[in-house]
Parts: sequence; structure tokens; C-alpha cells
Amino acid sequence: MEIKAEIEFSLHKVTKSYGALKVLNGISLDVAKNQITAILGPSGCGKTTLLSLVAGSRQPDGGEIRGLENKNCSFLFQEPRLLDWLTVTQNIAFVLKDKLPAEEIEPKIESFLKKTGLFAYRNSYPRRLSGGQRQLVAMARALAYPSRILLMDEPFKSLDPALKFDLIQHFLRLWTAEPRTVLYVTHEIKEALLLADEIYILSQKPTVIRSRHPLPIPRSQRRYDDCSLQALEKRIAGEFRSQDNPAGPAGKTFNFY
Amino acid sequence: MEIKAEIEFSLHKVTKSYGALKVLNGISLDVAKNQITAILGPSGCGKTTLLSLVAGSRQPDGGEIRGLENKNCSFLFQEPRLLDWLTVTQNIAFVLKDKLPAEEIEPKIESFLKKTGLFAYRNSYPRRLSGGQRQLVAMARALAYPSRILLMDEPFKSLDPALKFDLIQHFLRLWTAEPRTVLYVTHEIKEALLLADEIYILSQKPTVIRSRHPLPIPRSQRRYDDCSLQALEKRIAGEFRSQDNPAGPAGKTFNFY
Amino acid sequence: EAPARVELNVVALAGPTGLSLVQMMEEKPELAPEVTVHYSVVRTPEQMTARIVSGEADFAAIPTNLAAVLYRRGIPIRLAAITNWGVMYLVGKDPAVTGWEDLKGRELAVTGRGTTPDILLRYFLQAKGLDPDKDLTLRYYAAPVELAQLVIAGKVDLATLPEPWVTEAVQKNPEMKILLDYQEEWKAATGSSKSYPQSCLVVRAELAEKNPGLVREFLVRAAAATEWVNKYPDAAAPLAEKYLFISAEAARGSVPRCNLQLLPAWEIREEIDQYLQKLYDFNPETVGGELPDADFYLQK
Amino acid sequence: MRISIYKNNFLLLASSLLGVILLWSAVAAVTGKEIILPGPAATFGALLTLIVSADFWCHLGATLLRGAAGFTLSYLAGLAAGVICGLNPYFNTAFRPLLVTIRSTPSMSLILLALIWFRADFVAVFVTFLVVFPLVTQNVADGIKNIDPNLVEMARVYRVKPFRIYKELYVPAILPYLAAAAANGLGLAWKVTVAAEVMAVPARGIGAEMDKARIFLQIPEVFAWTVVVVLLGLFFDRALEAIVEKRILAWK
Amino acid sequence: MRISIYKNNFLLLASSLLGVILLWSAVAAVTGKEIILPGPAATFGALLTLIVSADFWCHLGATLLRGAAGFTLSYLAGLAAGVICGLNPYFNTAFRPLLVTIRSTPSMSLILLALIWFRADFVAVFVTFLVVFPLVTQNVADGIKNIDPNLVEMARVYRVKPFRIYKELYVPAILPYLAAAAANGLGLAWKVTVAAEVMAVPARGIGAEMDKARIFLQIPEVFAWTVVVVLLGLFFDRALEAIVEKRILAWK
Ligand SMILES: Nc1ncnc2c1ncn2[C@@H]1O[C@H](COP(=O)(O)OP(=O)(O)OP(=O)(O)O)[C@@H](O)[C@H]1O
Ligand SMILES: Nc1ncnc2c1ncn2[C@@H]1O[C@H](COP(=O)(O)OP(=O)(O)OP(=O)(O)O)[C@@H](O)[C@H]1O
Ligand SMILES: [Mg+2]
Ligand SMILES: [Mg+2]
Repeated sequence: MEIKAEIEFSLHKVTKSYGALKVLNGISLDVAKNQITAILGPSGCGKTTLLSLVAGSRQPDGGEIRGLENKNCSFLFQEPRLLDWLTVTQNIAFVLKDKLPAEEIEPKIESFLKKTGLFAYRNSYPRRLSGGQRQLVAMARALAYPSRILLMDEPFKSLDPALKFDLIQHFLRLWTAEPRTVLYVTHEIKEALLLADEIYILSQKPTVIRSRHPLPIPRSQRRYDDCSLQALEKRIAGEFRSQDNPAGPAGKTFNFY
Repeated sequence: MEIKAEIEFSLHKVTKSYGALKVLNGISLDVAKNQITAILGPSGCGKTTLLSLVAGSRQPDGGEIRGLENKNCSFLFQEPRLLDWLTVTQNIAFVLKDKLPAEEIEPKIESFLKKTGLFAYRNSYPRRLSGGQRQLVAMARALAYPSRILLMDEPFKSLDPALKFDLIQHFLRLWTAEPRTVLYVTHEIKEALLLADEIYILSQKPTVIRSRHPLPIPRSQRRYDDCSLQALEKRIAGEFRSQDNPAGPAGKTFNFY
Repeated sequence: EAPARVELNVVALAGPTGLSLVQMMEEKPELAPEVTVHYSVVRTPEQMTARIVSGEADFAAIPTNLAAVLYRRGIPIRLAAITNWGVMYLVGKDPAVTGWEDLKGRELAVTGRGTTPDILLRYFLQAKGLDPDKDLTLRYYAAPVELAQLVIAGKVDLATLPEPWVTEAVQKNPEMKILLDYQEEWKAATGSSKSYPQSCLVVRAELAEKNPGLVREFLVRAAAATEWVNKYPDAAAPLAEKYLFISAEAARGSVPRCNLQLLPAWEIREEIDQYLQKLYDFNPETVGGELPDADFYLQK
Repeated sequence: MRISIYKNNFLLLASSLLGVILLWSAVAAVTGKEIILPGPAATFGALLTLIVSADFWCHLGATLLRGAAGFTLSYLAGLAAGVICGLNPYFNTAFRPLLVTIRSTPSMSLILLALIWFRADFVAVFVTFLVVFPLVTQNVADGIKNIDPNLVEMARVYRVKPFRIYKELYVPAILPYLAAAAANGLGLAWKVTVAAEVMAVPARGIGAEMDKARIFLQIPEVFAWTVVVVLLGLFFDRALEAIVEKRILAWK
Repeated sequence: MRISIYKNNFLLLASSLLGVILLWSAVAAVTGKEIILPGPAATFGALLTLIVSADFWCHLGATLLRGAAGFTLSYLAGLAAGVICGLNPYFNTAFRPLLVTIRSTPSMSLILLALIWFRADFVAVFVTFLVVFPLVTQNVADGIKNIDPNLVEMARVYRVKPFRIYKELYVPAILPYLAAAAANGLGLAWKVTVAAEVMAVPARGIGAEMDKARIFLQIPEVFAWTVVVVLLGLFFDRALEAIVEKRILAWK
């Protein structure tokens, strides 16, 4: 990774509270252009809130966000958020119609449904889909939408291992073909280690940035048995303080997580 | 694991279709009493459907399910399914009221909220919770409900590593203290390997049972570096056929999954 | 021994129909020692019908054609007497209108499409060789009170109104003059000495047969009461306001125009027949589909 | 299976209609007097004699036209007003008193104005509007207020054009509210139109005819007309239900 | 902040009420004639003279009682019927024609019967019932039909007692529908009650008084009563809104 990457947008001392509950307590970070930035953090620390601030659907109480002027965002929300009364195809078309010429929409949706293996379900309604299939539709919608910035909240959850594997491959191929700036939230350290150019760890509420980890190895060459990655994984895991044994999950059965 | 465990309930050649779509195509399995049975399978293969048949909220088209007569089921659904107009406490009380004497409810809920670290949010409404917190509430509801059978659909998803770790510990302690029969769906092979007494792998639609894997080592002694478990993990992973490289995720970056 | 007590219910429809009975309502004269009379006033035809059909009403003051209709519908009543002889007038701003023929080409506001006022109007117009639907425009309204409001507000120039609205109109809107008189016109058109018998007293058939003396007594008193009203409009006016929902000042003015005169049915068969016949000719339904037979009329 | 359901529905429908009629004749039998409550027999007799007359269809048409016009106008207006009220709480607070005023002002106070302002033909439309408009507005507003904010957020983030959000998200989301409003509004429309016709006595119109029949105590005819109105109501209600079902059953 | 909102609302409310009054006086000015449409001044003058009289309160009370009774009865009945219709499609199909019949039967035909069956006092209650009941039933039914089936499944799996499912899941879930129905029903209730009183003329009641005033051509008094009715409507609407807001805002 070139350390001095161009910056797509940046947050400056951003704070956000819900009523009395102080959530974000001065977050400052620069998101590098056309790179994948992963965000990890304890449940309820404000990751989703952070994404919604970037997406502009919520306003920060303090600080500012620069560099988002008239850029499109794709947002893969934590829940699928599909319109029950539209078929899979229509759900994706719903966000594309205003952005693409009519004739391009059909083929584009088709290709994305094929990639996510949903083509057979293109005319089903969301309520007739399985949890994972709904997640896939939301994913296809986010990817198909022409945007500079791609926000994803646990994009690969509730998919079976093989599908997850394929999907990540697809995603990387797609992203390499036409790079976008990706900011995404996950709970899977390994996944982040494979995908991200840069990983941010958030603290517990009131939330600040605990640490920043640039990936030492180019994506293509990363191997699990690479000791520098294993070391990094341990470090990151160590940052998640377990309430029960503050030693952190780095305990005996840790290897399972 | 004693191989000849007592049977809690059993499915016989159960079939289920949605309209033209044949989902379950003759599932027969015996669920051992007071053991943890894990179910893995490709997305959309019918895992949720299977649980809903056991829970009795859907009826099988063919075959039969024996041994469920007047037994209570806890069901942790794939989505939290909380009542928006009730606080966290009220949501749990909603299912307990008919089962426990009034005076027991309060303390019981309290203890479970403490275990899941939600106590601070006991009076918040679901819409004011984060995704993971909602998942926790649903979990607390399922665990607090006095039942013989515990059905869980991806119980530990979208939780941060430390919390997930703690929660699993809690769960195991709880389960050891007062054992129930657990049938649960997951996509995480490692998690299943740690938790389950027995693992079933389902095939693609029309779905049958692909394979059954009793765990060779007592739960307490399982270690990741145990080669028999690693072998089992590889075997299981190998059963998930990736569409792109049918070799399965057993490919180069496999170690990450 | 003393004869059994008798309870009489006399029901009048609000407005001029009941005007002839106000004195009795006020003073409740004793018809016979054993008889007690209850007077009541109802505001809507529905209520009146309900009372008569259910047999609650022994005597009822109602429009003559309604009596005929009820009779034809099989309600056991007898037409005892006619109480007033028409209360319809044509009011307007334009004194140039001195005869029905002058209405040619004008717009005229009317109430109650197809009811007696409408039919009479058409009859008069046709008698003058005018076609009501072609030679002039008739604008219909549901209730006289609405039309009266419009007249007073000066929103209509020509209107046919019943009393007491005629008086209300001319009192509250000085521009308005009484231009034509239905009653006079009827006499002219039919050549009869009497106007048309608009409202009447009906009596329950059973009572009429069982107790003719009492009915006779009542009619005599009612006739006297009617005369009293004619003689002392100023005394009658407050009673009209008290019982019949006619404002006192309007009542004072309208009494002379209400043509109150109580004549027992058997004395004026022809007039009644003639009236009903006319209505029948226009629309049989106005008298219930068929002209009533002789039993309809109370016999001497 | 689909078919059997329809058959079922049809049978049910028929039987329940039969039920209504039986109830009616029972009550009629008890009441006894035709002049108060004519039974089905008498009523349908009168209905037949009505139907054969050419006028019948003119009157029916006139009322149909007024009711439909009044309903359509108020429904569209209510849809617009409701959306605004639902989206903008301030507008809602400001508009609501007006709404309540319209809703609870006794017709008696309005009818005369209506008579002055409009031709008798149009009064019915006006009065219908005053009843149906607030109904629709209310339902739509309450529907909009309860749309899942997450879906709206999604549409906003993806910069979907407001009108399309309105058309493809709001309207389908509040469809059940719209359905309820339509069913209620349509039902009331006929009733109110007829009532207004009674007051405004236009040359043609069921209301005017009913009034005439009533004055001459032709109660069977009054009821015949009533049956006609009810049938109107039933017919349009079925049509409406069919449409809604189709739209909703698809994805339920 | 909370407070400022209330202040805001209050200002808005006041201004919009003012708006209604201004509109009114404008129209009155245009119409010109007090005998057709008296302006606010004349009306409030009449209103004052009314209020000081003891009778005023009797009449108000009587109407209030009838309206409230009619509304309450029909609301409860509608709630029950609506739930059944919403849960059981067959019952729905069977019951709907009856509903439509009630909804679209012209009041005239009903008044004819009501006058004979009930004491004048009760007619208003009866008529109100016939208007409000279908309204509530419809809304409740359509609400129930659209409850998230997943939540119901959850409650069933956990074997929650049906009555509690009804009370703690269905009712809150359809609260917005109930709110709409209540607002519409309550608004119409006053209008209809008064209209019925006009036709049935009970001894006490705003409707009867309005009719009397009209017959005596005391139009300002008619409008004074109208204002009273509208105020009734506004008052209860506010009360209702307050309740609903409190219930919903909590978790929104
Ligand atoms: N209500 C329904 N109507 C029609 N088809 C349905 C319905 N529910 C599920 N299906 C279909 O049945 C199949 C199995 O669904 P199910 O939810 O059981 O899958 P699953 O194993 O839980 O998938 P996942 O791991 O993604 O949750 C899917 O292909 C889905 O499209
Ligand atoms: N609308 C809201 N009103 C009040 N509090 C809220 C609201 N949304 C979130 N919160 C609170 O803010 C905190 C952060 O929420 P957020 O959803 O951003 O967490 P998160 O990092 O996404 O958690 P998770 O990993 O579980 O998704 C949580 O404690 C939550 O309770
Ligand atoms: Mg989140
Ligand atoms: Mg599932």
C-alpha cells in the first residue's frame, strides 16, 4: 500500500449523541481514495452511526465531514431494507432508475443478480426470500448503484462459507475493475485482514479511534500463514476487551475466533 | 460424546415446498436430548424452514415430526423480531408473563440482561438500539424463556469478537447448569466445531442431509490446534461447493474462512 | 255509575296546519267530565305519520291529501273537518306582476316538487295557457324555510311561499310584496265559492264509531277556537309562537291570510272531492293512487 | 385451489346477502305495517316497476355521476393534503383544525350556502366532498406518519427523486390506509350524495325521487331506491376490494 | 426544546383557528346577507346570549351524551368486528356486505325506521352508530390484515395467550389505524348526531335547537350552535391527538 494515498473524504473531530447518550466523541479520520477502509469496534460503539453520518442521513453534532460534496454513496445497511412490494429486480431498479438510461438498467441488474447467484429469484418478492438471499439483494443493489463511495455495514454476514468466499472474490474483481472508495464495517478480523487496505479500531462509548492499522502486505500476496498478519490479527483481537476475562479473547479458546 | 444419547424429537422424511419450489426433500434426523445439534448448509437451502417446522409455525407437506407434544420451544429467529412499542425489558416480559409467576419475572430478566451486557439499555426501545444490541435482546428473550427445546438461527451474528466470545461462554455455562435440547443454525464452521455435539450439513435445494458429523472430542478439551478437529473442519468446508471453483473454498485463501 | 275515563290525544303538525287549535292547546277546555285531552305538536311529517299509524293520535291536524294517502294506505282514519283553506301566495319584488300570465319568461322559486303547491301553480298556469316547463323557469327548493331565507336575502325575485313565510318575507324584506293569491285564483279557476281545502282534522275511525258524541263535541269546540283565532290574532300570535313554532309577529300578520274556517266534512264533500280530483288528475300518487271512497268522510 | 377459494367467497357472499335479506324480512314481519317497513317482497315489487321506467336510469345515472365526481375529487385532494400533513408536522398542526371544522360542521349550516353558490346539481358533489375529504386526509396522514423511516432513509441515501419516493415508496406503503379510506369514503359517498339530493332537489337524482316517494308515503318505493343505493355501494366495494387484493396479495 | 415545540404548536393552532375565522368573515362579507351567512361578530354575539341561558347547557349536555354514547358503542363494536374480520378472511367476506349495507344505506330510510323504533332521544345514537361502526371496523380490519406476520409467528411460537397477543401486539400495532378511525369517527359523530336530532327533534339537543332557530329565522343562532358543535369536535380531536401522540412518540 502506498502510504501517501489521495484522500477521498475526511472526518474532523466528529461528535454525535443521541439525547443524553454520547456516542461519537471526536472522530477524525481520512479515508483514502479508491481504497478499502475497514472499521471494527465493539457492538453498539457507533459504527452504523458513523456510516450514516458519512451517508448524510444523520447530521453530526460537532466537527465536520469534508470532501463529500455531490458524490453518490451506495449504502449497504445493516438490515437489507428492501421494499416488500417490489420484486428483487424492481428493488434494484428502484435506486438505478434516476441514475442510468432505461436500456442499461435491465442488463446491469441481470449481471449483478447472476454474480450473486440470485438470478433464479429475480422475480420473487423479498418476503419469499431467505435471510441470506435478502442480504445478497441488498448487496447487489449497493454494488449496482453507480457511486463514488461505497458504505457497507457487515456486508458478508449470514452467508454460507462458499458463497461468502465467492462473493468476496466477485467484490474484489469488481472493485479492481472500477475502483471506488470503500468504507465498511465488520466484526470479522480475518475478513478485514484479507480485504482492507487500512483498518480502524473504535473504542467503547464515548467512542474514539483506538488504533489504525495499515496492511503491511499487498492484498494479492496475503496468506494466513504469513506471520506478520497473524501477529496483526492477535494485536487487533487483543484490542477487544472482554468484560469477563479482560485478558481479552486472547485466552485459551481464542483461536476459534 | 456418548453415541447412544436419548432422543428428544425426530424428523421422518420431512418434505416442504413453497408453491412450485421444492425446499426440503425428505429430511430425517434424530435430535439428541440435552445436546447441541448444529445445522450448516448453503444459503437458501431451507435451514430456517426446518426450524420453523420444528417450532410448529409451519406444517410439513410430507413426513412427520415426533416427540414435540406439549414441549415449549424457544426460537431465536434470524431477525430479532422485537415489538417496537415495548422496551427491552417489556419485550422479554412479553413472552415470560404466561409462563412464570409475576414476582420471578423481574429478577430473571434482570439477570439475563446483565449477562448480555444490555442492563444499561433495559428501558430503551428497540429502534434506539444498535443491530448487535437487538440481536442480544432476542437472544436474552430466547434464553430466559423456560423451554425444553431451544431453536436458534445464527445466534451469534453481528456481535464483536469479545462479546461473541463472552456470550458463547455464558451460553455454555447456562446450558450446562440447566441443559436443554439445542438445535441451531450457523454459517461458522469453527463456531459449530466448538459448540456442537453433532453437526449436520444440508445439501443444496431440493435439500437432503448431506452428512452427519459427531464431534470426536469432549467440548471442554477441544483446541483449534487439535489436528482431528482441523481435519474435520477441512472436510466440512470441502462440502460447501463454490460455484466458481468447485474445488471448494479449499483454495488458496481458504484459510481465511 | 260514572262512565269509564277517556284519554284523547290531539296531535297537530307545526305551522299553520295546527293554527286553528292553539286556543284549545292553551286552555284545554273540558269536553266532558270523564275526558282528558292531551295536545301535542310534532315538527316533521315522519313523526306525524308515525303517531297516526301507531294509533297514538285520536285527532290529527294534517294536510288534506296526506289524510287521503294515509287512508288509501289502509290506516283507519276519517276526515272529520277542513280547518284551513289555503295559505299559498306568490311574493316578489316586481309589482308589475298582477296576473299569472305575467309570469311568462320569468324565473320562479318553488318548494316541494310535485306536492300540492307545485300542482296548484301548474294548474293555474295551464289555466292561463302557459306551459310551466317551457314558458317559465321553475327553480325548486326542499323546504319553505330555505326559500324564505333566500327571499328575505333578496336572492330570488319571484317565489311561491306558504304562510307564515309570506309574512316573514314581507316583514323582513320591505321590497317584497304579495303579488298573487292562490286561494282567489282557485275560486276563479274552479268557479267555486270556496278556496281549496288544504288542511284538515282526521279522527281515528274506531273513536268516530264508538264515541260520535265526543267527536262532535270536539269539532264544535275546535270550530269555536278557530273563530277565536280569526277574531283575536294578537291574542293568538303568542300561542302560535309557544306551540307551533311560528314567530309571534309573523303569526299576527298571517292569521288573516291563513283562511281559517272549520267546516265538518259532511257539509263540504264536493269541495274536498273537487280538490282531491284535481290533485289526482296531476298525479294519482298525491292522493295515494286512488281517490278515497265514501267511508273516508266522517258522516253526520 | 385459487378457484375453490373464489367459489367459496362467492358462496359466502351470496349466503351473507341472503342473511341480510332474511334479517330484513324478519324485522318487516315483526313490524307488520308496510307503510313503516315494507318487506323484501313489496320492495322488490316496487323496484321492478321502477326499473322498467326509462326515468329510473336517468336518476341512477345522475346520482352515480355526482357520487363518483364527489368521491374522486375528495379522494385526490385528500391524498395530496394527507401526504403533506403526514410529512410536515407543522403543517399538520396548522391544517388539522380546518380538517376538524370541515368534518364536524353540521350539514344544515352549509346546505344553504351550497344552494346559493352551486347549481342544485352540484350541491351533492360539494357535500360529499366535505365528508370524504377529511376522511381520506386523516387516513393518509396517519399512514404516512407510520412509514418505516429506515426505508425512507434508504431511498434518500440513494438519492431517489422525491416524486418517485412518493409514488413507489409512500403510496404502496400506505396502501392499506388508502384502501380503508377508499372503502369508507366510497360507502359514505353514496349515502351523503343521496342525502344532499334530498336537500337540493335537483331535477334528476335518486335523493329527489326518494323524497317525493316519502312525501306520498310510498315507502316500498323509498326502500326500492334504498336497495339501489346499497347495490351501488356493494358493487363499487367489490370492485375496490378486487383491485386492492390484487395489489397486496402479490407480495404478501 | 420540548416546550418550544408546544409553544410552536400552540401558536400554529391559534393562527390556524384565526385563519378559519378570517376565511369565514371573508365569505360572510362576500355573501353579504346575515340571514344566509352571519359573520363571526353576529355569531359570537348570538353565542354569548346562548351561553348565559341555563338551557344551553342542558342542550349541550344532551347532544354530548348522545354523541359520546353513539361513538363509544360503535367504536367498541367496530374494534371487535374489525379484529374478527381482519383475522378471518371468510368472516370478512361474509361480513363485508353487511358492513357496506350499513355504510351506504341513506339516512332517510333509516330515520323512517328509527323514528318508529326508538324514542326521539335515542335516534341520534342509533344513526351515529350506523355511520361510525363501519368506519372503525374497516380501519381495524385493514390494520389487522397488515400486521407483520413475523411478529405474530414469534408470539405464537412462544405460546403467548391469544388475549395478550391481541392486547399487547395487535392493538399497539394497529394504533395508527385506530387513531385515524377515532379521529374520523369522533369528528363525524357530532355532525351526524346533530343531523339526527334535527330529524328526530328530541326535547333537548343542539340539533333540535338549531332547527327551531332556523324555523324562527334566527340564523346567527343557528351558526352559534354550529360553532359549539365545531368546538366540541376540536376539543375532542385535540384530546385524542394528545393521547395518541403520547403512546406513539414514546418509541418512535
Ligand atoms: N414464504 C416463502 N415463500 C416462498 N418461498 C420461500 C418462503 N420462505 C422461504 N422461501 C424459499 O425457500 C428457500 C429456503 O428458505 P430458508 O429461509 O429456509 O433458507 P435458509 O436456509 O434459512 O437460508 P439462509 O441461510 O439464507 O437463512 C429459499 O430458496 C427461499 O427463497
Ligand atoms: N435512534 C437512536 N436513538 C437513540 N440511541 C441510539 C439510536 N441509534 C443508536 N443508538 C445508540 O447509539 C449507540 C451506537 O449505535 P450504532 O447502531 O451506531 O452501534 P453499532 O456500532 O452499529 O453497533 P452494532 O455493531 O451492534 O451494529 C448504541 O448504544 C445505540 O444504543
Ligand atoms: Mg450497526
Ligand atoms: Mg435462514
